[in-house]
Amino acid sequence: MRPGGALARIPVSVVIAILFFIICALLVPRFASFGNLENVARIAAILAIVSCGQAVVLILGGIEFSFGSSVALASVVSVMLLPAAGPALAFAAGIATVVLVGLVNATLIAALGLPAVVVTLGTLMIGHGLAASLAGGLPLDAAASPLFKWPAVGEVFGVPVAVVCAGAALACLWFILSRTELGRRFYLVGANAPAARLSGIGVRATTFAGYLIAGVFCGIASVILTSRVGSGQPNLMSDLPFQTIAACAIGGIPLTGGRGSALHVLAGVAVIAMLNNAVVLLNFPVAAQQLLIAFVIVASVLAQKLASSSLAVLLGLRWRSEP
Amino acid sequence: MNELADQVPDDGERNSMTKDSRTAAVRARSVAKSFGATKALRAVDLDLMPGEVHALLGGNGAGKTTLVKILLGAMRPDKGTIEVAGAPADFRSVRDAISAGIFPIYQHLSQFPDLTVRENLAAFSLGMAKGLFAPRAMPSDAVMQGWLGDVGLPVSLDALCRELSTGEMQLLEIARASAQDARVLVLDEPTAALTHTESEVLLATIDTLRRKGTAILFISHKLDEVVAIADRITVIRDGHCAIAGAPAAQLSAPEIVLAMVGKDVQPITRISPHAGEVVAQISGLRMRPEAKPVEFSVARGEIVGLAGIIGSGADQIACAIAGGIRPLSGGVHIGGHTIPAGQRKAAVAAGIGFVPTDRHADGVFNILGVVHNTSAASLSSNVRWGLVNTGGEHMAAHDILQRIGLHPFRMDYEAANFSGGNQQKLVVARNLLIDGLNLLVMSEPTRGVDVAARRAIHEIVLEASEAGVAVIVASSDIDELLSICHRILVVQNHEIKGAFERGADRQHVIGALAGAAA
Amino acid sequence: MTAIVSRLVRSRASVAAFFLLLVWCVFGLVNVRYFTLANAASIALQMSVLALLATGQMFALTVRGFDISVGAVAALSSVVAALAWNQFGPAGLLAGAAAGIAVGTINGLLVAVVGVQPIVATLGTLIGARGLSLLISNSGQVVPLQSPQMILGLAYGKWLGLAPLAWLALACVAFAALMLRYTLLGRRIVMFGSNPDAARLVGMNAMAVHVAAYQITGLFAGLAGLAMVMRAGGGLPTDGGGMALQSIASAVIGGTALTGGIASPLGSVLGAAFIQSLASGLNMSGISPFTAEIAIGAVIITASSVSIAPQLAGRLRARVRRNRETKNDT
Amino acid sequence: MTLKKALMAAAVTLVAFTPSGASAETIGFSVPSLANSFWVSATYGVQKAADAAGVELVIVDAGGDANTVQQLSQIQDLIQRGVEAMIVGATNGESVAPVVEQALAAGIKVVGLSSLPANKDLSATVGADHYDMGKLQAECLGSAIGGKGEVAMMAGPQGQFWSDRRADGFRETIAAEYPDITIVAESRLADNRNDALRVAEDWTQRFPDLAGVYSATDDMAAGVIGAFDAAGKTGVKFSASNLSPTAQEMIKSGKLACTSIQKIVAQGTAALNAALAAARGEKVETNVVTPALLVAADNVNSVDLSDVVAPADYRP
Repeated sequence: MRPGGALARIPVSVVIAILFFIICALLVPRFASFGNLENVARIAAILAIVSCGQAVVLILGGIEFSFGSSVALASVVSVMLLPAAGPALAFAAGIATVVLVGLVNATLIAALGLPAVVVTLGTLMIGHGLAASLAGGLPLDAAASPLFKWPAVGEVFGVPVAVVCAGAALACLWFILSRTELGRRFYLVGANAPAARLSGIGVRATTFAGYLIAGVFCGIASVILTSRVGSGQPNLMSDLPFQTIAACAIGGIPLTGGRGSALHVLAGVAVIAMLNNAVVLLNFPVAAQQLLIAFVIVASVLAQKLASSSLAVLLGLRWRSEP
Repeated sequence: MNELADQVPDDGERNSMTKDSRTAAVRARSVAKSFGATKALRAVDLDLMPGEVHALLGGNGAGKTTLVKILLGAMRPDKGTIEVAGAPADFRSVRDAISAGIFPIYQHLSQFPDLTVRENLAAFSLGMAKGLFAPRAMPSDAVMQGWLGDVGLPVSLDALCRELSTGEMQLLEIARASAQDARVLVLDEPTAALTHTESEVLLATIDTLRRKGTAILFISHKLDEVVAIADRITVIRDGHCAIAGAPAAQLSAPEIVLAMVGKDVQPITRISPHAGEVVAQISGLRMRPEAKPVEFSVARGEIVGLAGIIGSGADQIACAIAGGIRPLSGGVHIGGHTIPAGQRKAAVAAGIGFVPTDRHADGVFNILGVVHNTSAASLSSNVRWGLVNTGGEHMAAHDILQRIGLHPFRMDYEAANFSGGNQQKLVVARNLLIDGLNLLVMSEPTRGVDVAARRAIHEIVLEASEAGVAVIVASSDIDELLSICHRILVVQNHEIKGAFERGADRQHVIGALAGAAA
Repeated sequence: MTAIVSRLVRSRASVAAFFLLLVWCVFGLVNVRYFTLANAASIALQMSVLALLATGQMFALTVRGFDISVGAVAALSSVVAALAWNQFGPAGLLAGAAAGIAVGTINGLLVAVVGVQPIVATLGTLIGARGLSLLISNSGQVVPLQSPQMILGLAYGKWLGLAPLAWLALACVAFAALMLRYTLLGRRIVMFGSNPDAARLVGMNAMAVHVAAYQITGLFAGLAGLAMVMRAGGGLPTDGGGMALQSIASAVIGGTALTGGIASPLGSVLGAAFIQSLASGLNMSGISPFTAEIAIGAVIITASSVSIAPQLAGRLRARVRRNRETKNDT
Repeated sequence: MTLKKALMAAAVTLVAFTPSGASAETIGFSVPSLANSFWVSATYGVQKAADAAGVELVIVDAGGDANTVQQLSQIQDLIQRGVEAMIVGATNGESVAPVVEQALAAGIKVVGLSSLPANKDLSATVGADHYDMGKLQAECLGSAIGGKGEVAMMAGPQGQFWSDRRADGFRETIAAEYPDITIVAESRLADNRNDALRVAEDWTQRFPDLAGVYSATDDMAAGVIGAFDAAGKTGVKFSASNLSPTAQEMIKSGKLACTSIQKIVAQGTAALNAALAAARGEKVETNVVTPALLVAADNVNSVDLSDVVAPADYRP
C-alpha cells in the first residue's frame, strides 16, 4: 500500500524490467524471437516458482538458504524411488522431501525462535550432505519414461508445463498475499512482529505456515528441475538461494519484511532470466557474463533505492511528519 | 509530580538574571528547516546563557526535536545562523557540535547494551579521540568511578550495560554527559524513565552544573518539572516561538499551555455514570513474588485508572490483564470464563483491547498502510472462508478513523507518514474495531502526544465507555486520570496501595502517589 | 585456575571450545594416530585459510551484516598474488591483500553509503569476483608461481613445531583481537554494531567505521587468498566455493552474534579449528566428506541455539524493563 | 546424560562402521571428484584389487575438480594417517606437487593415476593413452558428420593431464585429417553433467548450425545430448569417451555416435598393485598405459566390459 496515486502503485522494478526488455530486444540479436523468448520463459519458470517461496519468507522478515540443497535432495530421492514407485509417486516423494525440509526450518525458527540465517544455513549443509551421501556422489540416472519427461518437455495448449506452473505459482502467491487472511498476517508479522502479537495474531503459527508454503513452492519446482535434468544430482542448482534472493531484491522486496507482492517477484525473475539469456546470445565469455550479471544486480537494487526516495519526494507524496 | 515544585529551593538569585548581561553560550537566530512540503521550523530564536537552565516546550510535531538536532549538528538548517560564544559556527556533524562543547543526553537511551559500563562511560572520548590507540583516549577507572559516585550509581565498571535497569542506564548517560566539561548540555525528556528518587538526583546534578556555568537546554512535556527548574522558557508552536526565552518566574502554567496549544484546551470535567454490572474480574494477579495479588473488578462502561509512576508496575499489570505478558499468577475472568495468562490471541477473542506503552516497538506497523494498521486486531470479523473482505475492511476503517479525527485524513498513506499523536489514534482505532469489545486496556495512552491529540484520545475513551465498554487506563499522568476516570487505584511495587473515587482532591491523590513513591 | 575456566565458560568461545574438544575425543578414540601432536600441527596448517576467512567474517557480522563474497575474493586474491609474484617477485603478495581490501571497500560502500542489503551487495561482488578471477587467469587456468620454493617453505616447513604459515595465520588473528580491543577503530566497530544510532551521537564518523569493517573483512579474505597460494604454489581462480558459508558457520559457532555488537576472535578460530578437525577426522577414517557437511550443519544450529540463548535472555530482560519507561517518538 | 556417557556412546557408534587402527597395510586413494563416472570406475578397480590383496583402503574425495585446497588437506590427512603408499588423482598436477613432495619425504610411496601430480620421483604412473582416445573421437566424429562443418569441444577441466592430452589428440587429428571441420567453441569449465547441460544450452542458441560435439567424458556427453534434445536440435552428432552405463544406453539408442574407451577398472587395479609393490619394496612397473579402443553401435554389445567400467549399481 504505497502512498500517492496509481503511478506510485506500480513497483519501480516493473519499470526496470520493461526497460531491460526493450534494451535487449534492440541490442541483442535473436533476443525477441519467439523461440528465444520461450527458452527464456522455460529457464525463468523454475526460478520464478522458487522465488515465490523465497518472497513469502522475505515478507515475513526471515530468509531461506536451504533451497540450495533441498531441490537436489528431492531429485536424488525421486530418482532413487523411480524404478520402484513410478514417476508420479517418485515426484510426490520429491515434493514431500522439500516440504519436510521446510517443516524442519519452520519448527526451529517459529517454535524455537532461532535466527533464520543460521537455521536455513544449517539445513542447507545437512541437505547437501544427505543428497551426496544417498547418491554416493555420482548423479543417479533415471529411466526416462515419457511421464517422467513430461514436466520438462511436455506442453499444455502449446505452452511448456514449467511456464504454466510458474504462472500458477505467481497467481497463487498473488491470491494468498492479497486475498487471504494468512497473507495479510504475513505482512503484519513482517512489518512489526510484537505489534502483530499484541493485535491477537499468532506470530509463531504465521511464521510456521510461511516456511511451509515456501517448501511447497520449492517442491513443485524440484519436480520440473528433476525431470529436466533427467537424473538425481547432489549439486543441482546449489546457487538457487542466492538467485532467488537476488530476484526478490531486484524485484523490490526489502529483506527487512512487511512488503512485496507477486508482481515484484515476476519483475525480478524476468530481469535475471533476460540477463542470463542476453549474455549468452551476445556470445560473452563466461568471465564477462559474470561481471555483467554482478553489475546488473547491484545497479538495479541501486535504482530501487534512488527511485523510491526521489520519486516519492518529487511527487510531493511523502508528507513527512516532523522527523 | 508537582511535589517537585516545593523541593527545589526558590533562591532569589535565579530570577534577577538580566537578558543579555553576558554573551550567550549558544545563540540561534531565525533558524528555519522544512521537509518537502512541511515547514518544521519557520523562524526560531534561542539564547542559551551560561549558568542558566533554559526549558524548551512544545507540542509533538511543533519542531522541538528538529531544533535540537540542528543544535547538536545532526541536521543542517535551511536558513538562520548558530553562534557559539559569539562566534558564528557551522556544524557539519555531531562531531563539530561536541568539539564546540555541546553534549546531548538523549531520552532515547543512546547506550551500547552489549558493552561494559566502562566503555559506555568512555563513549564520548572513544568517539571523539584522534590517533590510533584506545587505552590512551579513555579516562582512568578511578575518574570514571568518581563520575558514577556523582550520580549515586553503585554499579561496577565491568557490568554489562544491558543488565542495568532503565533508570540506571539513564543515570549512566547523565553521569557521562555531565562529566565532560560541557559548554552546553542538552537534556531531551531526561526524567521520563526515572523513578522519583532518580529524578531528584538529576535535578541536583543540573543544579551543580548550572553553578559551574554550563548552559542547560531542558526539553520536557511535564509542565510542573519545567516550571520548577527552568530560569527561562521557550515554547515552540508550528515552527515558531510562541514564547521566546521569557524568564520562568513571569509565566503561569495556563499561559504556557495556551502558548503550546494556541487554543484554550479545557480538561474534561464531567463524565456520565457507568451502568452497574461487572464486566471483568481481575483476581490473584501477581507480577512479583513478594507483591500482594491484585484484585479488582471493572463494571460495564466504568473507567478505572491505575496510577503509578514509571517502575511502579502499573503498566505491567495493565499489560498482564490484556494478555500481553504472563503474570506470575492470577488472571482475568471475563464473559463467563478465565483468559489463559499471557495469551493475547485468547484475550482479543474475549473482546479485550490493548493500547501498549511503546507505540513504535509494539503498536504501529510503520511501513503498512492506514487500513492494514486499523484492521489488524479485527481481521477475523472481515474474513469469510479465509478470504479478507477488503471492501468491508476499508469501510470499517474509514468510519472509525473519521470519528477519531485522523489528520491528514489520507487512507492511502503509510503509518510512518503520520505524527506520533495520529499514530496513537491508529492504534486506539484498531482496538475499538475488535469484534465484541467489552474491555479496553490502555498503558500510557497519551505519552509523547500533542495536547490536541491527547484531548481527542480522551474523548474517544469517554465515547467507548458511554457505549458500554469497560476501560482500564494505566498512566503516570495524574491530571489525565483525574479528568476521565470513575475510580483511581494507586499502584506501587506492583501492588494496589489505595483507591480514590472520582472527584478526589488532586493534592490528596498526589500525596498518596508520592507516599507510594517515597 | 577457576577464574580462567569461568571466564572461558562465560566467554563467547565456550561453545566452539566444547565442540572442538568433543571432536578430538571422538576421533581420538576411533583412530590412534588422530590424537597426536603431528596431526594437531597438520590441522593447524590446514585450517589457516578458514581461520583467516572466519576472522574476517567476524568483522562483517559485528556490524550486523555478513559477507558471502569472501570465498571468491580469496580465490581472486590468490590469482592476483600469483600473477604479481611472477611479475615483481615476493612484493607481489601485497597485491593479493590489496585486491581483498579493494573488494571489501566496494562491499563497504554499497552497504554503508548506498544502503544496499549486505546479502545482495556481497552477492554482487561474489559473482563479480568470480568473473574477474576467470578473466585474469584466462578462463580458469591455475596460475603457477615461478620459483615457488621460498614460499612453499612457508607452508610445508617447520618452525617451533608448526608450519610458518600456521604461525602467520594465528598472528593475523591475534592482530585482529588486539585491534578490536586496543585501537579506536576496533572499539568503534564494536560500538557501531551494538547501537548504530548511539555511535553517531558520540561523535564518531559512523559511516566510515561501517565501511572499515567490510574493508577488514576483505583484507582477511585477501590474506586467506595468500595462504591458498602458499599451500598450492599458485593462484586457484575457481577454488573457494563453499568457504564463505563455512566462514559464517565458524564465526557463529565461535559466538559472534548475528545481531552485532559481540565479536569473538578466539571463538572464530576455535570454530574454524572445529570444522577442520571434523573434516580431517572423517578423512582419516575414510568416511565420506559428505557426512562432515551433515555434522557441521547440525552443529551450527545447536551452537546458535546455545550461544544465542544467554544473549536472548539478556535482551528479553532489558526489553521488558525498557517497556516500562516512557518513549518520546519525535 | 553426563559428558562421559555421551562421549562413549559417540565413540562406539563410530567404531562400529570404521576399520580399526592401522593394523594391516593401509593404502590411501585421493580422487578429485566422485561425481565423475571415470573416478567411480577407477575406485571400483582399486577397491577390487585392495580387497583381493587383503589391504585396507582409505578413500578421500575432494568433491570437485576446483577443490584443490580441500585435496591438499586430504592428502595431508592421509600422511598423518600413516598410510604406507597412496594413489593420487590430482585436481591439478602442479598444485598438488608440493604436498605430494611432503608425502614422499615422509617415506610414503606415491602412484599417479590418470591425472598425474607433477612430481618427478613417483613410484609409478598409471593411465591410458589419452591422446589416442582423443584421436579416435576425432576420426569417428569427423566421418560421422561427413568431414565438414562446425564442431564444438566440451573439453573438460583445464590443468588435468588426461583432459589436456585427450583434447590435444582430438584437436590435432581434426586439423590433420579433416581440414574442412572448424572448431567453433572449446569449454574448459564444465566437469560434470549439469554444468555441461548449461553450457550446451548456450551452444544451441549461439551455433544454430553446429554439426558435431566432442565431449571429454560420457557424463558431459549426457548433459550435452540432454540440452540438444530439449532444444529440439536433431541431426547433431556427438562423440565421447568412457563407457559408463549411461554411455552404453546412449550408444544403443543411437544418440551417441561413438565413444573411445580405456580400461578404467584395469587402471585402478594396476595402480593399487603398483602402490602395494612399491610399499613392499618390490619391483614396480613405472609406467602403465592401457590401450584405447573405439566403441560404436556395432561393437557395443560384444566388448568385454569387466575391466572397462564398474557395474551399474556400484557406489563407492
